[in-house]
Parts: sequence; structure tokens; C-alpha cells
Amino acid sequence: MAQDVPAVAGGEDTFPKLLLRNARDFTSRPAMREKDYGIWQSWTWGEALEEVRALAIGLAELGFVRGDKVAIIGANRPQLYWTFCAAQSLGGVPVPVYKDSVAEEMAFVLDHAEVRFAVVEDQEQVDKLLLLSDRLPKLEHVIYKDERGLGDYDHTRLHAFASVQDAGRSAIQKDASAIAEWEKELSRGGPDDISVILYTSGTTGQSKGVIIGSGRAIAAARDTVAFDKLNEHDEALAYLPLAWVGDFYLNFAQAMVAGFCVSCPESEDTLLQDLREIGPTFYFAPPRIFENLLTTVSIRMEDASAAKRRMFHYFLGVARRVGEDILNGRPVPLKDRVLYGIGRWLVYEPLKNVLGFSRVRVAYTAGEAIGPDLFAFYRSLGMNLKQLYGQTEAFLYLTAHPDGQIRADTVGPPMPNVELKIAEGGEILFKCPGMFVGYFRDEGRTREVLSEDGYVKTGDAGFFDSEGHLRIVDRAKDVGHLNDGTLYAPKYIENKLKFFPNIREAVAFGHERDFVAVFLNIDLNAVSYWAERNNISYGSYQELAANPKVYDMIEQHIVETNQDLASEPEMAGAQIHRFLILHKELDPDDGELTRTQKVRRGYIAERYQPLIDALYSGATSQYIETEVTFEDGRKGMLRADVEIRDVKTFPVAKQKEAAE
Amino acid sequence: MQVLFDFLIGPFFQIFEAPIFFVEVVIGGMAAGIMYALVAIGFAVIFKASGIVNFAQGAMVLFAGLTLVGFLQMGAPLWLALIATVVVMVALAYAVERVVLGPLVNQPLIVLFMATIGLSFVIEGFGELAWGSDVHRLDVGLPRGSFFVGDIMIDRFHLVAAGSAGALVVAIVLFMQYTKFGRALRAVADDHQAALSVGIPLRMIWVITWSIAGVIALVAGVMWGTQAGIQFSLVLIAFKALPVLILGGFNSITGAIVAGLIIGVGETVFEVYWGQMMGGATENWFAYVVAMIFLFFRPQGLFGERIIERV
Amino acid sequence: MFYREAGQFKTSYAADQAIFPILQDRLFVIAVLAVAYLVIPFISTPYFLVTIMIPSLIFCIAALGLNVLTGYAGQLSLGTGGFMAVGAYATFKMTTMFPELNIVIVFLLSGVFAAAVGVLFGLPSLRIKGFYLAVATLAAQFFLIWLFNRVGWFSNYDPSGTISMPPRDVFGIRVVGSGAAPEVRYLMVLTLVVVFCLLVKNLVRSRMGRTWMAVRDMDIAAEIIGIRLMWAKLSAFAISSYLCGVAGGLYFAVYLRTVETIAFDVVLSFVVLFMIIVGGLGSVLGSILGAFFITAIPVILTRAPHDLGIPISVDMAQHLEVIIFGSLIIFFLIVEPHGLARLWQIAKEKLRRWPFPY
Amino acid sequence: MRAPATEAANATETGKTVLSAENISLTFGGLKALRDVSFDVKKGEIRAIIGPNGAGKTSMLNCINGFYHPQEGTITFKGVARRRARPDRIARQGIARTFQNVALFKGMSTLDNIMTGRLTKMHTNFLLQAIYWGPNQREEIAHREVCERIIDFLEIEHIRNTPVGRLPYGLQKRVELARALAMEPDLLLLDEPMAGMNLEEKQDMCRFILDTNHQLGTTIVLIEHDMGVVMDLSDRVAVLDYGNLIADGRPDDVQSDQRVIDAYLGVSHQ
Repeated sequence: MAQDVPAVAGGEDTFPKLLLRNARDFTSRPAMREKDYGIWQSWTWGEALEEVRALAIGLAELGFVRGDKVAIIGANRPQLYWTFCAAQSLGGVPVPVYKDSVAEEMAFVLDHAEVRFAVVEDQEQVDKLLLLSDRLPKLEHVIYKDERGLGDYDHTRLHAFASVQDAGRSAIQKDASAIAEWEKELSRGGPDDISVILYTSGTTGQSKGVIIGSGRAIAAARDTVAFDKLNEHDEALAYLPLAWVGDFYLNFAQAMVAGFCVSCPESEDTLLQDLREIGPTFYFAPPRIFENLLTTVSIRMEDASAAKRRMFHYFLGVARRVGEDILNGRPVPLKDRVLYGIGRWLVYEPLKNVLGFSRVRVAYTAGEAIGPDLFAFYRSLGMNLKQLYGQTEAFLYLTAHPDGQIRADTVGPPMPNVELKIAEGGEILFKCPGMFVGYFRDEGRTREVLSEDGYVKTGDAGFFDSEGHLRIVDRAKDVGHLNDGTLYAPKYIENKLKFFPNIREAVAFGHERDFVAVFLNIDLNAVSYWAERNNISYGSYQELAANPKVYDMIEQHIVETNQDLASEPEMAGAQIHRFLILHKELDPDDGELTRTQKVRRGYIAERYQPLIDALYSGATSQYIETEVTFEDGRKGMLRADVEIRDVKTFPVAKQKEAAE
Repeated sequence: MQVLFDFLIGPFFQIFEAPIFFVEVVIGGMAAGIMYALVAIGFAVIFKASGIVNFAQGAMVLFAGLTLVGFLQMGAPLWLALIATVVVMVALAYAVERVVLGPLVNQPLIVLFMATIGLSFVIEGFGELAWGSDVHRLDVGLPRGSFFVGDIMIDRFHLVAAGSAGALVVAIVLFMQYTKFGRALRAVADDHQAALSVGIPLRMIWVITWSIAGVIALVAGVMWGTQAGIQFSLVLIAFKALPVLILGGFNSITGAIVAGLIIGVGETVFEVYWGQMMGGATENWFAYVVAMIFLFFRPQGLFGERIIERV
Repeated sequence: MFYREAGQFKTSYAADQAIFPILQDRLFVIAVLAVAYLVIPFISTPYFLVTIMIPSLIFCIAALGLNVLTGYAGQLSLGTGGFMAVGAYATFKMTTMFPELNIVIVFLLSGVFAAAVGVLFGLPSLRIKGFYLAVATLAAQFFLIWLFNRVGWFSNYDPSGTISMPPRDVFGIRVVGSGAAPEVRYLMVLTLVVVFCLLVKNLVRSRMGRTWMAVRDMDIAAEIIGIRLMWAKLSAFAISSYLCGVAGGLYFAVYLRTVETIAFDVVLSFVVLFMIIVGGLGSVLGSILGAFFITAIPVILTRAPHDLGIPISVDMAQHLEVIIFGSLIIFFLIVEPHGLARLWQIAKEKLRRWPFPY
Repeated sequence: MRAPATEAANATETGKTVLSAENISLTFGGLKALRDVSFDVKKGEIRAIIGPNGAGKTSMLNCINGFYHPQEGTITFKGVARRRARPDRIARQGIARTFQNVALFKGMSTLDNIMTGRLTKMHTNFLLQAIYWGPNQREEIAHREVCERIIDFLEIEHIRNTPVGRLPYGLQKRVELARALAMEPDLLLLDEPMAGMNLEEKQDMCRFILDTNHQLGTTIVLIEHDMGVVMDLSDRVAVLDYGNLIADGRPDDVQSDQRVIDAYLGVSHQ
């Protein structure tokens, strides 16, 4: 592709400069789209430049000067993306903020970032800011994109986006040199400019403002653009939160570098429809979304005629069997090739079409571990779905799957120009092109995350497998050791278990113990469905969970898990020796899970102390009484004899056989 | 000039020159009119009860006629043939209710109207399939020939026709007035809830109306048959009932009779005194054009209630 | 399952309002046209062209016309036969008076006469609706037939009132009259159908179409949004009769070639009415489907028995035909009041959603 | 920061009279629907007509937009007095309305229904329409844009292409309002815009009516049973009872008017 040579090789070191380049090289190619008034309103790079310029000059008219911070709050809208660029062009710093963050949070960020300007989407955000106005002395101007309902607000500090742009345009009208002025101001920008400050809601305490330097950001973006051969002919759908590094990276930085077109959906409720219409060629989504899509697929199929259903599942079976191999060009018997061909016509392509994935060339998922089956499902349809691992501090990419070496259980090898190393204790450290400059107004914590030799601590634990692919194991602080010193990563094991549809929750123990043992929750839906087919009758979750047949099934799963673990030298030591199925479902109401469904290991450990003791005392069953809270808030006592089983473990495999 | 005279004045001279002939023409027209009225009454009854314009009425006339002839040809005595035919017509009514009206119950009337167009094809085709499509003579021994009142010749058959029409009307009126069903029918005409309150299921009422229409069709069939023989043209002649209805107003039986007479007389007189100049056969369209012009000025017909539109 | 709509997004209202917004549909239509123009004329027998294709196509135009009036503007008409007759006799008179006049132009002009007559007989629609109107239109039907039958001038004083089409050429090719090749006649009619379908489709998706549909769906509401009922209804009558007129001209000149007025009697009106009921009221596609369906049925019914070797007398077949006709009408009114067009729609939706049921 | 409703009211009180009805009397056969009713509508205000069932509210609207022709009295709209004008004429003069029981075109999609509101503003002749491409398409698109603005304004994007017949009642009412707005009327008549709506739908509808009045500056006359709504929305209220105008003025005054109270108590058993 000749066109994207400039994209990769060009010397621009700020995004506004890239904008100028794109406006020059891709003048009439689409830069942005937004579903509005029933059609996809489009802006070419040429028009985008005009919009940004008008806005920038308009902002300058309002007194925006180099170094000013502008908060950007709202859904994915072209105007907001332009604001990033306009601010940067004036040497200002965009600070995107999660639009649904509570007033408290918002107040902190805006105050901490010392924003003078805020560009927001609509009345809702304006009202929020007006509420906080007395706590934000530095905030001078609020600019809103959507004029609805704001007609009779007091406009001394409030401006309509359009009016700001008009101010800019009339300024240009008055004297054309304004453009030159602006471009001069723009050209003063350099690689050391701050291109954005991204506030990460840190797992602990106040959120931190990650400073991304513009030179580094562009360097990083260039690497990844080249890595996936993105170019101005690609299409992306911008639906991720503006304030998240991913969105800024994928839909702003990469778009600027590669010059591809970014489309903004009409609204959250029309997202799927819009996705289908646009049919992006470059797509990113967290596993959760892929999972939901798959669920809706299966649900909708449930209502199809029996024949159709059989056909559907048959061909999905075919795909599961040979899809991956065919895509990776491995030898496959002719019969299967033919079947896959038919399946592609009858199921895969139509399915992708309905989901809007027909044109996807590169798709990424990241954020959390993705279930192998889920991953395989999309891969086998012929969709190039890959995983990446990254961080805000790294400006996203650290590792990613290169085409052709895709594996569900790894996040791929390091990206070009990324240096990774594993500290003892397993924590992953990195140096990379996009590496952050520091935390805004927070020297202390900046120093904390930097290792003395200048590496950044990710806080994640992981290891490289035989093929040089990185595997994320757990949050570093959660990683522990068995008494014999072998590495033990609860989350890693729990995830492996949770990928079985029948297992809802898993809680692993083993830190400073002799072996790994787990509590399990079965997935009531999946297992009850299974129970019906195997005509097992049961009255309650407790009854079903205690059923020996269920135990057998789950045991099978755990054996498989052990097999799997055994094949990974680093993990082999941490195979599961004993397990039990809890007599009740872990429940936020009982404080066992966080509201976001994360297990509270510590609390569970003390609450079920007797069971844990039993796990390590070798008993085969244990009586326990638990206090539970019912929906209506009443409390009650749950008594049960919980069975405990030993599980077969496997010798450490010497070296693992080819990835399957 | 001459043309104007021929059109506007000439005919009246003729009338005054030969008044007897004129009277006979009028009587002939009345006779024809009664025939139309006989068919029209069939329409009216159904419309009154269900608001449906039963386009198939003409086909029912044909069908009834064919069936009667069919039974007679099988050698059945007249009375038996008549009863059998009535039975058939009732069966037909029932079938229609089951197959056509039932499923279409909440559809707009215009849809039902179109359905009856289809129905008329089915009935007609069915009748001819069963009894053959060639012209059948029908002679149920009605008096033929004519006698003189003064200088005016009167056809006995016409009297019979008039008589039976009258009888039919009286019968229907009595039925409406003095029977439970009749009251129910009137209720339906007003509104369906009321009908249900009378305690007769709507569908039942429809069967009954259609049966009545069937019987009327039979009478009409006999009359037409005796005069012209049973043949496909009956369906077309039944078309004439439509303008008659419009003139008379759909739900008025008296209206149907009066209008029938007006049309009958009108078209005959027009044909005799004016039609010739225009190449004849004007009765093919006279009725419709009259109806059309009439509708333009009085959409609800002579005896129909005013149509008021609610907003 | 053939649809690949992902990525087919509209960036302009023009694209969004296209007749076939979906790529696959456009391809399908092109394919159909290609077959109609490039394949059918060369592979099919004259019998097939003359007994099925030509009449079907001609009726497409008539059905289109009636559909404008009844399907879109909601004015029920039983006068189609009459209006077609106007077209037929206009064609005959014009082409005999001015033999030099290009026959295609003659066809198009004869529609104008029909339109005028249509407006005249449409006047009652200003006062009356639905069934009443139907009867009023019967007046047109019967009066017109009578007129052409009785007034010798129309048939150039042919004793039996029959008119027959003299041969005419276009660019040296014999298109009508004796010696006109079926293929040529077919292609000419086909072209006219394609053109008229396009024009009508454009009309009904523009102001006019919306005006008609508004009047059809609720005339009171139509009035309060400023629609002049008279104008709306008469325009529907005019355009409808125009199309019927053209169809009538073709029916006479291209299909029958020699006709008596009886050919245009009320039965013809019903046949066309059935076409739009079976095909689908208020749908251009429906008009086409209906026309082919209703034209094909008799041919099939008359042929089927002897093809299947069932001994069945001719008039037996006729009666069956009549019955099946009627039954179809009732069937469609009950099962699918929107006719074949709707069935097609449903099938298409299924394909678009494939493999999902909804 | 929102300007209090009273201010807006004051602003409009001074507005000049758009429509005035003088001594209107309407009778059907024997029944007197309206007895010598006079009232006026000022530019930019929201005018409510209330009253017990059968008080003649709808008849009043029907007189205003020409369905009924009062036997006595004159209606003056934009300074032009008129008698017996046809509804479509009046519509073209700039009066739009919605109905108590929605009067949408059931056979058409939401968008087409709204587009019908533009019919009077479209002018290409039928030949150009038949050709479509060219002037007609330009016109179509121009008006489509207007309708899309309205769709966006009333937040009905998601049902743009749904046949209105399939919509729930609440949405149908909204579409009907959209169609009326598409006519860009000077005077908008709303006949019980919130009848049969749940609370949420009512709140939305209130918002839309206010926005219409504030942002588009449309003058509105509305009939409504929900007293709360009337009192919040309207600048002035006219009260009808058995065809007589028994009170007319600011909401709070009317509310406290004895005859009004009686009228309502009087019909409470109905």
C-alpha cells in the first residue's frame, strides 16, 4: 500500500501536524462520520481540518492560550474529537473525563487538572458542571455541543459549540491571516508537548492523571499502525468511553496516523444497529461485549425452526472443528474444507453480516482474560480476532498477537520497540515508545511506578511461554507461593475454571499452603439445563450443587484444567488437588462479592474457615452453618454437609506440544 | 336545431299522440323494475343486517335458478324442488358465513365487498359446474299470456311478479317486526353490541340473513327464469340492482322497490322514446348514469339516512 | 442469506431514499431485466410470448393504473374495462386518421384521452366513497362500452363494430399488425412496462403518492394538513385512467389485434381488480406479480389437465377456472390481504435476517 | 437559570392577537354545542381550553380549523375574518392540529406521516415527480431534512421507519405532533395531547409542548383534562361548560373561580 508510506514514515510529531498532513494527502477521503438525522453525516479530512481550525481560532478568541487544559466530557461525537485536536493545536491539553462519572469524581479531576475550559456534549453535562461551578474556580468557559434545552440558560460563561466555531470563522472572514497565525501557533508544537492527560480510576485511592507526550504517542501509534497494516481505507466505530486510553489510542491517535475513518454511533441504544451499518474493518471490544453478542446470537437462534437450529449448530460444530486450521492454513481433509465452504455460505458469513463483522480485517480484545471457547467461536467464523495487552502508562499496546500466531491463552509477544522484562515475583516491567511522561502533579506516585533502571511497573504478574508469548497471570500483589515455593496465581486458575460454562465462580486457595484447593459455584442455568437432559431432579441450588453426578462432571472439568496447567511449566506446580462445591451461591448481599461481581477472597476465607480447614485436613465432607440474607432482606441460617473431593493431577510436561 | 327538437320536444309529441302505448311502456318498465327490485331487496336485507354489500346476490339468483331447474330436471315435483332449493340456499348461506364472513369479521367493509365479488365468481362457477352453463328453460307453471284492461294490454306474468314481490316485502316486514330474529336483525343494523344483548350470536344472525337473501334470490330466479330462462346473463342483470340500491338507499326495502320501479320505468321510457335516436340499448347504462348523477347530489339515496362524519 | 448489508451505510438522503437501497436488490433487479431482455426473447416459443408474456406485461400497466387509484388513493373502481376501451379506440382512430404518426406516440397519446374520460367519471368521487363510488364507476364501464358499440364513428362504421389493427412500423421494424414478430411486440411492451413502473414508483414515493395515501388512509386528517381532496382524487383518476388507456391501446393493438367492444366488458374490470388484490394493493411490485399470476392461471388451468392427461371438457375447465379465480380472491383477502407483494416482502425479510428468525 | 414560566407568560401577554373568535354559536339540529363563545389567542402563548365532558371544547377546535361552520360569530385569524372556509384552506393559512383519538395515516411509516405535513410546501409538478431525479429529488431531500430535525426534536429516531399502525399509543400521539410541527404552523391546536398516557409519557409530552413553544415560538391552543398539566403549561385558560364560556384568565385566577369549581363539581358524577 503506497498510500500509507507517509503515514508511517512522515516526520510529524504532533497530532495537529498529522491533521494538516491528512488534510493534504487524503483531502477528500472521509475522516469522521456520525449517525445523525437518519444518515451518516460525513466529514472529509479537508472538512475536518476546517472544523478544527474554526474551533481552535474560536477558542483562541475566548482567550485559550498555550498550556490551558480543556476538559472533554460526553459520548463519542466528532465535535469532541475535534476539540482534542483544536486544543493541541493551540498548545493546550485535552483532558477527557468519563461522562457518567459522579459529580464528586468529576470535581476532583477537573480541579486537579486545573481546567479553564470544558467542552461537553449536552444539557446533562452542563447542569453537572453548573452544580460544581463554585468548587471549580479555575473553570471559566463551558462549551456545549447539543443546544437542546439550553436556550434560556445564562450565557455569560456558557457557549454553544457552533457559536464558538462561528466566532472562529468570522475571525477568518475578517482577516485571512488568522489561518496563517493559527498554523504558526500550531507549528510551535513539538514532540515534548503534552498531547493528553488521561485520568485512570486507580484501583486504590484517587485517580491519577497519566501524561502522554505527543512525540511518544505518535511513535507508538505508528508502530501499531504498521503492525496491523492499517491505512486510510479502514473504518472504525468509536463507541468506547472518550476518557479511556483505548479510545484515544484507537480512534484518535491511530486514526490520525493511518488516516482511517472513525464513525460515531447515533446513541448507545442504536449501537448494534450502527455497528451493523458501518461494518468496520478495524474493531476493538472487551471480552464482555463479544460474550453478550454470542449470548444474543444463541438466544435469537432458540426461536428459530428446529431444522434451522440443527443446521446452525451443525455448521458451528464444523467451524469449531476445522475453522481455526483452515484460517491458519493448516492441512485439513477435503470433506471438511467443502463443509466449511457450505457453512461459510449458510451460516458464518450471514452471521457475521448480521453482527456487522463482515468487513472486519483486524479485531482486538483486551482488558480481561477471554474464554477460549468464546475466542475460538469468533476465530472459527473467519474473523481475525486477536488479543492485546497494554496499559494507560504504556499508551496501550505492550503485546499483541501478530496475524497467524493467535492463541486464546496468551496475549502475544511484545510489540516492536517494546522492551518487557519479568521481575522476580513475576511482575511485568516495560519500556516502550509510548511510555508516559509521568502522573500529572503527582511526583510521588510517578516515582513509585518507575523501577530504578527506568522501567515501568505494570502491577501485573506474568511469564513468557515457550513461544515467547506473554501470559498474564494475575495482579502482581495477588500472586503467591505454595509452601514449596512454586508460583501460585489464584486469578489465573480461577479464570481457567470459570471458562467452563458450568462453573459460575471459583475461589482458589494455596498461598503459603501445601497445595491448591478451590471453592466452586456451579452456574445454575447451565447446570440445570444439563441436569434436565440427564434427568436429574433437584429442588434447590443447594441440592443440585451437592448432587454426586454434578460433582463428577465438575471433577472432569478440574481434571482438564490440571492437564492444561501441567502443560505450562511455570504453572504446573499449582495444579488443583482438592475442591468442593459451595452449598450457596456467592452473593453481593452477603458481602462475598463486590457489586461488580468480583470475589472478595479475604472475606470468603474467614466466612468459610471450617471448609478451608477441611480442604487441607483431608476430610471428605464438612458440616457448615452459614448466615444468609434473602432478597427481602430477612436473614436465615443455611446448614449443609459439603462434600470434598480429591482430583487427579499430572506430571509437569517437559515442553508443550503445538498450540491447539 | 332539428336534433334539439328531436331530443327535447319530439318524444313528448309521441307520448301525447299515443298515450295508450305510453302507458303500456310504463307498465313494461314497472315490470322490469319489479324484477330489479326483487334482486335489490336481497342486497338490502344483507346490507341492513351486516352493512355488507353482497355483490354475489346476482350469482345467488343464478345459482338458485340453476339449482331449481336442476332438481326439476331430476324429475322432482315442483314443491319438493322448491324446498330442496331452499335447503341448498340455506346450506350455501351457512357455508358463506363459515368460509368467508367469519374469517373476515373485523375487516373494513370494502374488503368484505371485494370478498363477495370473489364469492360471486365461486357461486356462479359452481352452479354452472353442477348444472351446466347452457340456457335452461324454467317453467314452474306461472300464468302466461295477457288480457286487456280497456285498451291497455297487461301481461299476467307481470302481475304475478308484482304480486310475489309485494308478498315478499310483506313477509320480510312481518318477519322483521314480529319475530325474535327479526328484532335481532334490526338491532344488528343499529349496533352489534345491542344484537348480542338480544341474545343471538352475531354469526347466527348472519347465517339467517344470508338464508333470507337466498330465498329472495330463489324467487327472483324463478321470475327471471320464467321470463328469460336461466343463464349467465342473470349475473349481469343483477348488476342493475346496484344503481337501484343506490337510488333507494341501501338499508331501505321500500326504497329498493320504489327505486326499482323508477329505474325500470325510466330506462324503458328513455329507451323507447330517446334510445332509438342514440342507437338503442341505452338501458345498458341508463340506470348507472342516473344513479351516478343522483349520487352526486344526494349521496345517501332516496330513503337512506344522512351520513354524518364524526371527527 | 444472500444479503451482506454490513457496510452498506447511507451518507446522503439521496442514497437513503433510493428505490433499491440495498446493493443485493439492485443486482437482483438488474439480473431480472437482463433475463427479460436478453434471454426470454431468444429461448421462448412464440406461443409462450403471445399467450403469457405479452398479455401479462400489458396487464401490468393496467394493474399499475388501477393500483394507483384503488391501492394508493383508496378509490375503488370497476370502470377499468371502460377506460381501457377508451385507450383502444383512441389508438384505433388516431392510427387510422394519421397513419404516419409513430405508433408508440399513438399509444402514449391515447392514454391522454382515457385520462380525460377518467377525470369526468371521477367527479362523483368528490362526494361519495367506497362502494358507492364503485357503482358510479360502473356507469363509466357500461356507458363507454355502449358508446363505442353503438356509435359507428369509433369503429369507422364497421358493421359488426369490430376494429382491427393495421400494420405499423417503427424505424422500419414491423411492431404491430400482421407480420409483427412476437419478439418485437414483446420487447416493445416490456420497455413500456419498465418505463411506466419506474415513473409510477417515482410518483408514489413523491409528494403525489403521499397525498394519495393520506387521502386513502384518512381523508379527514388529509384535509387538516392542507390537502385539497378534489385535486388529490381527480389526479389519481387521471393518472390511473391514463395508464389503463395505454394498456387498453396495447391490449387491442399488440395483443388481440382485432377486438369487439365485448372484449372490454365489465369482466375485464374485475380481472384487473383481482390482479391488484392478489398482487397486493398499494404496491408496484404487486401490480406486476398480480398481472402475471392472473394471466398465467387460465393458461395453466386450460393446459394442465391435458398435460397431465386428465380428460376434462373445455367449459368444465372454464368453470373450474372461474371458481379458482373467486377462491383465490377470497383466499388472499383472508390469508394475506396485502397479496403476493407482501409475501415477497416477508420472504425477503427472512433472507435479510438469516439465519435468525427475527 | 431557566427563565421562570411567568416571565415567559408576561412576555407573551403583550404579544399581539393571532386568533380571535367572536360570539361563536354552533348548533347540531336542536343541540347547542357552543353558545355565544368569544375568546382570543395571543402570539406565542400557550392557551388552554378546559371544561367537563361535552362542554364543547372539541367543537371549538373544529370551528377554528374549519370542520364545523358556526351558525353565528366570526373567527379572525391573522387579522383576516372568515366564514365557511374549508379545513385545507385554513391549514394552508397556518393552523395545524392533532386529534383526541390519533388521526395518523396508518398505512405509512412514521417518516412518511411527518413528510405529509410538508405536502403544502412542496411544489414540483407531477411530471417532474414522475422523473424524480432533478428538481423533485432536491425538494424531497430539502423537506426530508426539515422532518429529520423534527424527528430529532421529538426523539423518535428509533421509530423513523416503523409503520405507525404498529406504534404504541403514546408514540402515535408524538408522531401526530411531529406531523403538525412539520407544517410549521403559526397556531397549533392540540386536542387532549396527553389523553391515555402514563405519567412518564405525559412528562415527555409536556416537555415537548414547552420546547415547541419556547424554542420554535409556536402559539398553542390545547384541550386537556389533567388539571395539573394545564396549570403548569398554559399562560391563559378558558373554561367551557355546556357550550358557555364561564371563565377566562390566568391559571390561578381561573382555578379559584367559583363557577369553575361548581362546573367541575357539577359534573363530577358523570
